[in-house]
Amino acid sequence: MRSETGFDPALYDRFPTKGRRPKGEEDELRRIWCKPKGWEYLTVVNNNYVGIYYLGTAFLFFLMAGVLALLMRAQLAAPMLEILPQGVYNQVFTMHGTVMMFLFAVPAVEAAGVLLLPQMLAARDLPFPRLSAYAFWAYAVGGLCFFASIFVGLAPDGGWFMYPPLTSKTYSPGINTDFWLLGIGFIEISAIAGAIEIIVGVLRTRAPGMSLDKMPIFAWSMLVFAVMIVIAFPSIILGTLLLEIERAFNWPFFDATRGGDPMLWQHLFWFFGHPEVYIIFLPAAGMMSMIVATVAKTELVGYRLIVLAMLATGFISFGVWAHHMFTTGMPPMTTGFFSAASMAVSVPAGLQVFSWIATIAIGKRSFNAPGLFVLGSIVIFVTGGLTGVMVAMVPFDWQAHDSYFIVAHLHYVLIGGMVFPLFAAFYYWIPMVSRRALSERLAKWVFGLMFTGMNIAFLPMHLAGLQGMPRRVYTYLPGQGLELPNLISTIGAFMLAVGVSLFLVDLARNFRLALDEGNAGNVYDGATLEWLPSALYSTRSIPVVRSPEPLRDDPKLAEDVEKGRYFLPGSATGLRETIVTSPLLAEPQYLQIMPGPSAWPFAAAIFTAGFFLALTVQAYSFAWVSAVLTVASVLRWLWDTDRKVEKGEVDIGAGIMVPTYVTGPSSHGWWAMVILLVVMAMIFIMALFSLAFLWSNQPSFWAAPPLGDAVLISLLYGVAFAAALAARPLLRRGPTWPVLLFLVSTLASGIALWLDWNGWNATGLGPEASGQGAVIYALQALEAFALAIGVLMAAYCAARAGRGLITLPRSNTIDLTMLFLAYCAAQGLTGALFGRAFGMP
Amino acid sequence: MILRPGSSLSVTSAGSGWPPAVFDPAGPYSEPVTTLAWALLLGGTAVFALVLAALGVALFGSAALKARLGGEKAIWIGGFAFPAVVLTGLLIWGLMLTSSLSATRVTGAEMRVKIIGEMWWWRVHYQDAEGRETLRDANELHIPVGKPVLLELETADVIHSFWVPRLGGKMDMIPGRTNRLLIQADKPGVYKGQCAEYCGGPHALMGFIVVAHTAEDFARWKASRVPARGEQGRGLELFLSSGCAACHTIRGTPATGLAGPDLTHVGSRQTLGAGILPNNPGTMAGWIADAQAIKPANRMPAYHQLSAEELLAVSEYLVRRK
Amino acid sequence: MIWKGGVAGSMLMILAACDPAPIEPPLADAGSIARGKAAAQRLGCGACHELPGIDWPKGRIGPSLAGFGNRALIAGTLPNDLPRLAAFVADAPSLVPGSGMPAVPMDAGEAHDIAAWLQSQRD
Amino acid sequence: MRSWAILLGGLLVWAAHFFLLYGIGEFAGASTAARGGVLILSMLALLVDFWLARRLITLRASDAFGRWRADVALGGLALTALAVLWQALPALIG
Repeated sequence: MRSETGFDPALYDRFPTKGRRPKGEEDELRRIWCKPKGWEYLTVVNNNYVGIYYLGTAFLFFLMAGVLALLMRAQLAAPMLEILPQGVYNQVFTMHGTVMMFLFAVPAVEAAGVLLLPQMLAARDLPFPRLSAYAFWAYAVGGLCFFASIFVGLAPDGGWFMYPPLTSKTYSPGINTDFWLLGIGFIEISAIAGAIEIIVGVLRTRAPGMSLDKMPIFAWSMLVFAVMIVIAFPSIILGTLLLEIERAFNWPFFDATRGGDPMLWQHLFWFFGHPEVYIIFLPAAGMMSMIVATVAKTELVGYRLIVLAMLATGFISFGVWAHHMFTTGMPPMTTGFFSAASMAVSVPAGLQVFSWIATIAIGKRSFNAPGLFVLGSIVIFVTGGLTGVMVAMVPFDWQAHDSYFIVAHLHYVLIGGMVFPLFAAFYYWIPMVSRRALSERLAKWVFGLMFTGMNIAFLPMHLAGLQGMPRRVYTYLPGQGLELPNLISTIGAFMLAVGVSLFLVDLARNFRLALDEGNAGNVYDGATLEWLPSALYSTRSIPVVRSPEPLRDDPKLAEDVEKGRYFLPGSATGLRETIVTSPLLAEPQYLQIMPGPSAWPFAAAIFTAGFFLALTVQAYSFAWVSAVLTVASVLRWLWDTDRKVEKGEVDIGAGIMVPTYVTGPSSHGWWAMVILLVVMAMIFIMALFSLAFLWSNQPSFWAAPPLGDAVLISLLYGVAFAAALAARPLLRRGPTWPVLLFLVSTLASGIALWLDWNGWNATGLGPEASGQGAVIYALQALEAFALAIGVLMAAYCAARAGRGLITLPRSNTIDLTMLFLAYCAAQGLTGALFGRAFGMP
Repeated sequence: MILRPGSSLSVTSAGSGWPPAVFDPAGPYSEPVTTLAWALLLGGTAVFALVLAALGVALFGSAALKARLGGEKAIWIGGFAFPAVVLTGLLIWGLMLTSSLSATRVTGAEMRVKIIGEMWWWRVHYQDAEGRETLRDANELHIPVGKPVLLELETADVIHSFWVPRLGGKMDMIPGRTNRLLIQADKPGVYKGQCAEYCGGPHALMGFIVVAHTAEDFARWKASRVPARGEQGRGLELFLSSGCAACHTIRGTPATGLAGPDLTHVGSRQTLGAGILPNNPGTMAGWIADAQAIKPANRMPAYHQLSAEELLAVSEYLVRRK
Repeated sequence: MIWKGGVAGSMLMILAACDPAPIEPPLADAGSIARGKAAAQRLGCGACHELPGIDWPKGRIGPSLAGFGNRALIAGTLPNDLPRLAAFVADAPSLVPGSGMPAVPMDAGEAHDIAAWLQSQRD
Repeated sequence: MRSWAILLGGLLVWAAHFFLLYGIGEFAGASTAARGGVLILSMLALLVDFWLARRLITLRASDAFGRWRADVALGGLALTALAVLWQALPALIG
């Protein structure tokens, strides 16, 4: 048996422990992880609560966007109706797509992760509970404000894909578009916060022994999901940022008459937009894999193939973005690359479908509620997948693109690939959080109506598209044979809606929240850890995992866990805590002390939402006040963290001792910071791509870059980089040293940035002059923003040093600031050199 | 030749939606795609049936069949080997077709037309072999049958997409770019098209027609494209004095506005409002008086200030612009 | 199909002309009414009028024609009978000088069908 | 890191290959030289895939996790070799 960290796996044999546990242990756990009361429901950070809030809010958005869909279907029931006037329809279809994608689909699966992952991994909570709370509140408040724009006629109307120049100031002068750009940009930040949480959670807080090959498939899918968010979302964040800057300050990123290019937006949008589909699909597929095995009362066939499929999807889905652009006049060879990748990405989907079929084949046939939705999902998703292969064929796509054929295709993929699995998941996991399970009898009706309604609604759309009906039309002319397919679609849509309404009735009748104890429990006989008896502190003790389906393989496990015969049967420090394990083999490394409930994440979220909302409605003074309050709230929330506890080493069970404070690359904070830096780097890389893209597509607008200052700028950034890195070892000599070095680093970076700016300024190229100018100054603005945060972090370190709150000889606060400032210097240097490299004589 | 409603080349003959346009190709740039579409549709249905059959076996099959399906070998065959073979073939077919249908291969013998998308109509500039403009029109493209037509697609404002499904695939019109598309009709007839890229407002009502003539008819049509000379009369006077000329051109008259469609031959067009209304004195009057009621948010204002007599005079004048 | 409609309409007119004492039925035959509706749609009468049973266009420049069969007068001046309505539909200015409704090219059969359809519109 | 490199080997090769190809298409066009570049890159990618596969098979891991990792990696290599092959086709046709 190998070891990853030096931990001796033989120590696992000490569990389950013998003998009785001391009496007060369980009561202490219950006291530490107590239930919120009254106002505390707003400040709660426990994943059970945040997960339920999150999922509930996402489902609310599903219902609201569904109502929008019904309005559209009513309008299209017959030609030239006026149920929704043109302007309103354009807002409604934009909101339907936007809300379904950004406010329902991604948050729903992220919410499922927050709710389920700690239970599945037998962690007490996710590693950054306050971050989860922040991400949720920012999303909920921001999302609801965004949605409300439709009630006052200010909703965006440029389509969920927001192509400029239609969305430029010239053609969309109102603030509708700003609602989209700022609202969605903001919600993406929340999604990224959640993704960081999930990556660190899955890789570092698994139960001991749960090596990657024993991890529940859902955790695998959430890992790939979160990594994909980290890679894909920066692209749209940059896109929305650039478009908003173009609208507000007239920097011509996407204006072809001034050396910008509207195609740049399409690349930025779809580099996010297509992986987005898989981002939504993978977690749902993960749920399917879990459910299908339980329902069939067997093990999952092809576990490793499914893991492979998920990893492959995660990669290849980044090579298909331009298949949304086959009709933009790209040369045949380039479309060929994307066509090939689009075919390749269907292979792993096929592997998963056949794994599910194989699992059903070796298992017992069962048509209970989750089982029905699983089967329905397979049928619908396969249909969508096959039409997906059709549109991956470039010549066919020339016909199908932007027609109702695509509307049909994408709804088959998303409803089959995400909505049906989610409903299966509702039926499957609700007993975990509700006193009663949902009704099996009603479920048959819900499923029947949803499945038939879905097919009646979307099957005819294939035909309508092939008849020549384009997408995003508020109406159509009579006499083109479109009346019948559209009428049928409308009838189907309402059937689907009746099915969903019936589900709501079921929820109202049977769903009774029971997060702590007294839930309906393991009604479907699931074999993964979330079905261990649990309370708000998760499981009583944290089991050693010896197989992918521990509950099936060790029938005594539940009892042993409940009796406290495994890791951490009580609280070792009297605080909220969980075991941090190694990423591959999940060997215990240290005990993480977790923060408890706090009002500050909530406050920070409210102020962040206020900031973005105020920017949208152009209430600038209010916006700046909100920004300052946001920063203050975040700093206040951090102030309590990163403290050493009294006991340096504690017994986490059976005499196994681990430290309570760890710094450096194995600490969870370090991991989170590195992921954050990857996000920032991706934003920056997409900006660099923008420059290269404009250089290649708009050469006639190119100006010669300044060159003389490159050496000095490089030198200064080098100094900044080195100074930041030196801070960590020099902390040994006292906290003044790193603070001083941080000052040097920020100063050097600041001067370098100023020189960079000055150099470009001296060439006479302004940000409004051309696409080149706009991107050059945008690169500098990104660097300035990063540096401003760096300065804030350095000041925070100084403040903590002043209060004697820097732990010695190593401190996470210092480590993380070091990483950030070193990154700032590297980013600044890259930007300065890259900008100068294009258009050199 | 005069196109009257009811004649075989009228817009009403442009299809009732059945057979679906994509399955009713009318030229060499759509025909192979239809073949591909049939293959994909039938092949896709067959694969769907196979998967359903596998699912059926998994649920209800005999123990022996189930066992064969329930292992990693079956997953590899169904999920990897089978798609690898089928998709390789498809990919090669698709790539060959892409290359042969793309406007990257141009012989120089094509008829050339520049079409510029506008919110929410189309400029049509006919060109000679050297690319010089020979004639301006709007919302209607006349072509001879049997001859490939090279379209140069541009936009004046936002992104539009040109799509006449029976003649070829679609191609976007993107600011700062000129995209090229080949179409061809092999039978005389009227082929409907529509903007396929969402362009705001009444995107749904941005239609277009292609009229394909026999060679002789096309020559006759071309010869009839002569601007009026020395026109006078109340209709023209009103056209000029009511402000129409600020946006519209009628060649041979002082009306030289550029914002809206060229109206030199508006009377000969089959449709009004970009492919959405039949063209006759009644619809012409209705369009002039209140285009907003017909195509909301389009750029043509309602002319409520015209008296009944004035309205008739202007619309009659325009209807006569054959 | 369009021609057929026209021919059938013309036949009807001829038949009516041959009969010295035509008994005007309260409603024309259903075929004529249906053809009339189709013709009105094809000719785009909706560009100016709201037409019963036709969704689009709904022009506002002319009066709504819903319930036209109940009206006593055409354009407030002529008695609303079938021949006169047919003549008005095809060539309004010659019957009611000063009308803003232009003469619309159509054959006699179409005019008759449209008139028949309009007269069948009763509330 | 080593574990991840093994697990994701084929996929990383695919990613490098794909983005280089896209770069060629976007910035160098479809000239004969560009097509040649695509083919050479594809050969290289396949060679690397092959080399990785051989290493995995010869250095058969001893423990359960190592075997699992090698199995997933081999699957990834098979999948991405196919994808790389497909990716090379547009340089030959089209």
